[in-house]
Amino acid sequence: QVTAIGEGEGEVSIVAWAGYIERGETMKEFDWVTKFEADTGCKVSVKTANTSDEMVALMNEGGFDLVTASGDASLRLIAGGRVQPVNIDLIPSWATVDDRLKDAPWHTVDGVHYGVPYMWGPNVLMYNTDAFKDAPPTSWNVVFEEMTLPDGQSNKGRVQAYDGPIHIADAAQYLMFHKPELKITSPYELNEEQYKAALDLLRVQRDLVGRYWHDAFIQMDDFKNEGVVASGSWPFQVGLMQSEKQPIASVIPQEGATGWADTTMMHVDAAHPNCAYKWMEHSLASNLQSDLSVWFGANPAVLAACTDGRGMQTAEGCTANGLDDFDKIRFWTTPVANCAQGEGACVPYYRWVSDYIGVIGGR
Amino acid sequence: MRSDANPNRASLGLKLAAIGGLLFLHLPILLIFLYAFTTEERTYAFPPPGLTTEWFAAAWNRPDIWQALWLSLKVASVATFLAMILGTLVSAAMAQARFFGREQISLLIVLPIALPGVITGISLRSAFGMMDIPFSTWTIILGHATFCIVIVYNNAVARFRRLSGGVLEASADLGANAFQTFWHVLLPNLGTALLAGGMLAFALSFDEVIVTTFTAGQQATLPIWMLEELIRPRQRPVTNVVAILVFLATILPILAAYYLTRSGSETAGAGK
Amino acid sequence: MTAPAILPERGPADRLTAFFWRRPRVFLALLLAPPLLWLGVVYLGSLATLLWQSFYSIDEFSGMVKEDFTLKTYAELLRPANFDVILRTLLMSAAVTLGCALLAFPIAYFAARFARGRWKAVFYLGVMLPLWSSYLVKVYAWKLILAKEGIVTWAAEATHTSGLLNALLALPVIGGNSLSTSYIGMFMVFVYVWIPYMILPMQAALERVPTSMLEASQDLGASRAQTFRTVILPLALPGVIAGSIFTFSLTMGDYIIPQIVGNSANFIGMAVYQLQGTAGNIPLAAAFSMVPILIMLVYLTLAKRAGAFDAL
Amino acid sequence: MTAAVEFQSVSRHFGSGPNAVKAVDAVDLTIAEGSFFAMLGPSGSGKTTCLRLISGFEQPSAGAIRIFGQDVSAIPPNRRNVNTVFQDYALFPHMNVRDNVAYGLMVKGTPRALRHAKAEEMLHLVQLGGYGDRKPGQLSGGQRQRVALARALVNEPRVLLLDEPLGALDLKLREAMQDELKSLQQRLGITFVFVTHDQHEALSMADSLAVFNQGKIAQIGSPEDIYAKPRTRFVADFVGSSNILPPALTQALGGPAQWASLRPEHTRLAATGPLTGTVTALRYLGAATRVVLKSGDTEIAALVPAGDPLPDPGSTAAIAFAPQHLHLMEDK
Amino acid sequence: MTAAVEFQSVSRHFGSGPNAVKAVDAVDLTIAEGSFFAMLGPSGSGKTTCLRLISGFEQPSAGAIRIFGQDVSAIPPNRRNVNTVFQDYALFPHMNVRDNVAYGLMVKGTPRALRHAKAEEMLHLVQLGGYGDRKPGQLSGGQRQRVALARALVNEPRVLLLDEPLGALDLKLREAMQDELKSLQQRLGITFVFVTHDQHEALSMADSLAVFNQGKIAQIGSPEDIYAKPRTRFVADFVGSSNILPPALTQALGGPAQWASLRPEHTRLAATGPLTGTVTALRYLGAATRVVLKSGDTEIAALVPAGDPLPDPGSTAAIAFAPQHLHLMEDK
Ligand SMILES: Nc1ncnc2c1ncn2[C@@H]1O[C@H](COP(=O)(O)OP(=O)(O)OP(=O)(O)O)[C@@H](O)[C@H]1O
Ligand SMILES: Nc1ncnc2c1ncn2[C@@H]1O[C@H](COP(=O)(O)OP(=O)(O)OP(=O)(O)O)[C@@H](O)[C@H]1O
Ligand SMILES: [Mg+2]
Ligand SMILES: [Mg+2]
Repeated sequence: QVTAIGEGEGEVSIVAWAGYIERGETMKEFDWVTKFEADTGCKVSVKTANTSDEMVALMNEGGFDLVTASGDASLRLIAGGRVQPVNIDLIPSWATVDDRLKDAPWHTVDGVHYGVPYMWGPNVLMYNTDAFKDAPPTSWNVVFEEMTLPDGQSNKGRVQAYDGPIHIADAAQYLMFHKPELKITSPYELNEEQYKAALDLLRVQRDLVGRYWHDAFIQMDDFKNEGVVASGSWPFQVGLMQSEKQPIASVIPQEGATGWADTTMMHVDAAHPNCAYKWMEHSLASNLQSDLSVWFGANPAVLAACTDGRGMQTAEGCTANGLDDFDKIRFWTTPVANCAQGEGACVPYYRWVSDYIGVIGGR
Repeated sequence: MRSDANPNRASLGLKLAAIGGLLFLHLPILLIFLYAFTTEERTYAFPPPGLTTEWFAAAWNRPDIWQALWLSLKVASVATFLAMILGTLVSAAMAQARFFGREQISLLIVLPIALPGVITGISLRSAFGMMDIPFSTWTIILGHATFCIVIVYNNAVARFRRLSGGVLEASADLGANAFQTFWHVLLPNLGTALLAGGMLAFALSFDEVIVTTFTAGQQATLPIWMLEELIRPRQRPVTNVVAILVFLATILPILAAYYLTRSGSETAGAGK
Repeated sequence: MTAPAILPERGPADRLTAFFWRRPRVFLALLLAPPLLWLGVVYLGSLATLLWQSFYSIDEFSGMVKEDFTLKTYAELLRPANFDVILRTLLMSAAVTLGCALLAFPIAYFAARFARGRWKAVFYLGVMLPLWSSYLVKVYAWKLILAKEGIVTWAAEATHTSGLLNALLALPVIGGNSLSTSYIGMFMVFVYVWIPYMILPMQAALERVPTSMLEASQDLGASRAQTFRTVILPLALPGVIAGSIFTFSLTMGDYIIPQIVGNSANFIGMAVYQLQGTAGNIPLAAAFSMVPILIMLVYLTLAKRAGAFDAL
Repeated sequence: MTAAVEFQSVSRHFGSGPNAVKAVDAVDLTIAEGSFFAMLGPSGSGKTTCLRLISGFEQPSAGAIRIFGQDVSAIPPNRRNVNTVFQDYALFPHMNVRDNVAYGLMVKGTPRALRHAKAEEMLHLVQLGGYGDRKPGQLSGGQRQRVALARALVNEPRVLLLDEPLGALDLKLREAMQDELKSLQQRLGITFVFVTHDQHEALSMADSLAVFNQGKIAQIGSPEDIYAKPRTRFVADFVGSSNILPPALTQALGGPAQWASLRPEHTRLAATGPLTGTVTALRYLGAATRVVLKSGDTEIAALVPAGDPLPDPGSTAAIAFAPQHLHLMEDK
Repeated sequence: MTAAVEFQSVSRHFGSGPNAVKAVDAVDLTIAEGSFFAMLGPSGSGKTTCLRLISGFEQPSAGAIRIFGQDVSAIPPNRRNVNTVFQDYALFPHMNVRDNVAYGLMVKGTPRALRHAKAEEMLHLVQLGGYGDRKPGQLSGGQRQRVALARALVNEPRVLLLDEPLGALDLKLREAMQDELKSLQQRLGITFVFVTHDQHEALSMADSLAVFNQGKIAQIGSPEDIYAKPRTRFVADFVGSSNILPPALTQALGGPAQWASLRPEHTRLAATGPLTGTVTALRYLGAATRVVLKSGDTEIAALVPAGDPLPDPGSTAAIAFAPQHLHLMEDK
């Protein structure tokens, strides 16, 4: 654990989700890198990852300083010893972090912090307003069950699903609402029976899905060119498509939503620890947090960002992004065998991985 | 005349199939050209809403393109150079004599192109990993040179075969030592085949993406840049502009390779 | 004055020449050493490390590689989902190879037998240019062509053949929502990008069939079709096999096309790429890699026996 | 009796305009049924083109070709009952010898057992019984040549075309095959049309012989006629090695002022005679020695049979000959 | 006078064990300086291998080779002052004719002007003055052959090796080149070692001749010797076309019970004689007609000079000859 921050090493490399670290290249207004580089002399290089698994793989491989890990990756990183404890005393802005996040279990193990929160948000249901006309969807059933959409055509071939095993949790959450007899308590803690039901649901979904999405930009292409009209998605795509004047909107349906809460974590062998600490501090600046939450359509880790007017975000914007729905969102966590249902009662993540590949392969 | 009567005339069906096949090969390329001029920057709507040449200027002003281009040029040049040396040596040996293990060696040479690129890539990467070799320009070159050897080899060995031991023996017979024979007879005769092989190897390395993704680490060669760019577009038509420029730049070497090997039996460019 | 019967030795170059003349094997060894070191050490060495890694396994929770020898990873390879991947890839590779062969034959045949002078150059360039123009950009161009709102749909509407297209897409298994999300579309893109690799060796093999052989066949009473079947085809076979090495292997290992076109079902190349990159499961990736290696080794041995190497 | 092959002022020109090659130029030709017909001529004189016109691989630019009286302008090669033994044999490398020979029967739909039986029979005829299972690559040149022959003959063609079939064989083998071909032709009674540029071959094998020069027939007739009575300087020079005498010399030797030919074997060496010269070269030919005399600009060769005394190089000798051997020719 | 080339029981075996090919098998050979030495033999008899042993491209498996008295086992080809005219000429395709010819001088470091002058001189010698700027591809076969000759001769070699240099030429050109080569050799006085499988060529050109068979020398001597007095059946059969008489027949004809040869040109046709048979074949050869008589299992050929009366096929005739022409041989 670092005890003091020294001179910057001149660079810092970060593994991040698409759209997380912007330097004005996609849109000029959204730039929270250039000034940091000028101020600290730390040149930022970003490696975009598309799934949590990829993030873990990249961190296992090494060569990076920081990662914006979601809850389903962070504990794996900690367990694997890929990330190091963060000395929050060296991060003055820690105090401004949303209290709901400060000790969140996905980055705090035995009271030790393994990172600073970055952003959180729901996995929304994105849909095409032309296809749904006056009847916006209210349930995830549009992506799970075959039906005729308001434009008179079937949803078959016109919906997408996330190309990551964590999508099983979305199915579980859907079942939690529609099949209470399964007694699912958490979509990340499924016993064999519950797990099987979720997979069955996903097999039904397989017939509806033309292609799964794992890249935000390819998903946007598919909405534009492939006639896709509904899919689980991130606020990021919704915002970007709307800014392009596409007929796109999103909702959090009645079943609720899974979501992600991301943490900036530091590699155990980070080559540029000083710059990394400088970035972690910078990442909590309220103007960055504010712009980021506008840009990505999610919620800042620093509450002041919604209100202090230093960035683009407003209190209404935060509310619209679901700032108050924190408790309703079931954040991505890594499924483990030892769960609330008992030792070894739940299906662990590695089975999620192979079974989901099977489902996509039509098995 | 009955169609059977003249065996030197192609039947209409064959002609149509051949020309149709060629068109099939070129349709997507026309599309690439078209979309270099579209005014729509984020999607490829068809037909394009309007045409513009602004993307050429935009491409010119993108430093990341220049970096990627420079890296690609560097990698392709060095890999081609290495492959030419190694390929020539092995073709000289293979043309010269029958020896024990000759068959195995010929198998070994084609292996890098006969095995899928993903295999070459992942095995190189795991070897780098095991030996703690950090990614660098050299790791990319290492991969590229490996599969370029066979391209040079294919060209050179065909020429060696055509060169029949004859002229080399004639040179020695007339009093030349091995070095004089190499310089005055072998090199001039092998030259065009090597050049052709080299150019094809260069073009191959320049467009390689499968192996490169495994051996490049965080470096971006031009194809890797394109991959990033195609998936996460900022200015999509710029990618097409780059593709066109590369395309135009490769026509010349390909034409040259064609004319250099025309008289020979080399299948210029077979093998990737 | 007559010249001496034996000329004097002039300097080290002559001495070295004499040395190698007396020991041709040493010279051969010198020629072979650098390329063999390269291919043998760098390439085979890497393949060996890969093989080695396939006997490791991965810790399911942390994703860290456990460096203990085990056959667990191979057992995993044979799980139904993974087995599907292998089977799917092989079927696709075989289909693509067949498609390439069928489509390439008229082109290669015409170029080899009938194209002369300018047309010969046109055909050569016509095959080479697509081959050397950026693979990625071509694939993306195809995505546009095949997309639901892409050119094929547009053209089908313009020519009132949408019904045909929909019928095609309605086919079970290989059909789909649009060409770009179906096996048919993926097949088309694969055929497109690899077909030059089939045309070139095929054309070379066809060019080597002497005209007199065809005339002999006709002279003996064979019709065009009979000549084609009994003479041209068997003689061009090594070229077809050589080409099929490429199309089969390239399809088997590609991971970019199945990612961009098709219905997200996994292929070997994609699985290797994702296992290695996304999932960090190098042992399984290595085990997966052994499948194409084994298949290609068998394929190459058979091809060599059929004389296809001379046609490469 | 109809002619086996008949050319009526047949031409075959390649290209057009001033660069056109007149490969075959207004040729009239009649090949009698059952004869062994040879075409002799230097390289590029149109022999192969003539054969290809008969087999149908070339179409005449002008004129008509009849095979057994029938005009064949609309008949493709595969429907002419004419078979060819190609110069490079053109055996199918992927088939064994038996299948090669049976090929013509196979494409006609003859059942396997029957065609194999016939092929074996043919192979016996060309003394290759038992070689049926070999691939052509495993045969020597002469054996391949015989397979090509068997392959053509199995179809029972009315006319067999042979394009320099012995060109690639070495001398001994060549002589053996000449005998074999000749006797085969006599036995089968098929019309053979044989192309060669070797005059010995043409003379010794043919019943009838056409000498080609630049797309035209320079002379046509029996070998004896052509050898003994060449009509033109070209024929005299090309067929056998003749002394060609310019008009002045002919006159000096007692003939009219016309070109004439005098065969070396018709001359004797004598102490004196109408033509005296210096001995410049002696060449031993085994059965005889060729002696060259030089007198002014003229060189004259005489043949001295083995055993007769030879003059010394540099000495002076004269040539004598019987007047009937001085053969007068057209100035061409 | 030392011999130009001397082989002392030289062998060259390829491969080893039972499959070894004895390309050259314990050959003893002496080639006199300044002579025109020919090697004659069927394909695969080891002629080329012998030449390559002299030029240094092969090394003997056993035995010693001396060139002008000096053992050359340690001398690589480039230091042997021996030049070769290759069968396929092996001209350098990328150099023009002049540079081809000047190559040997260039690698010796002769200045450009001098070597070009010498090359031009050599080109004149072979009657190719003015062709210096052409590329080999622009020459005809005979011209290439002469360039190859000039290229070898410009180095003033002590021995010139020629491996079937005329094999690829057609008959007329071949005869012309034979004359040219022979006179060139006489003019320059260089030792020529000439490989051929054409007995006419060997007989007419050589001063001395070795007949090869299966890696061994079957006979060595002057052409006259070899033609008139073949030592073995193989030589009699290979050189010229002789009648080979089995011991019984020789005895019947008045000789001892030994194999014998009888040249067709030494026989006459007669009404009666020691050997009578049926005329089975007549072959017109121009200068003479070859008549084959069959008597029991034996076939005997006789040569009837042009002009003499010919028997009818099927009729009976006898052969007469002078007893001294019945040449006895070893049983090989
Ligand atoms: N397809 C063709 N196109 C153009 N010219 C041709 C063609 N075929 C033959 N010729 C020309 O026609 C002439 C006669 O050729 P042909 O092959 O009949 O000669 P040939 O007598 O068979 O000679 P050779 O003894 O060399 O085989 C030559 O000048 C040749 O170049
Ligand atoms: N490098 C070699 N390896 C193995 N065998 C060889 C080699 N060179 C020659 N031979 C064999 O040695 C024998 C003699 O060959 P050589 O070339 O000397 O014959 P040749 O008399 O020149 O015949 P030709 O008239 O056909 O040229 C042949 O059986 C040949 O196959
Ligand atoms: Mg011809
Ligand atoms: Mg030889």
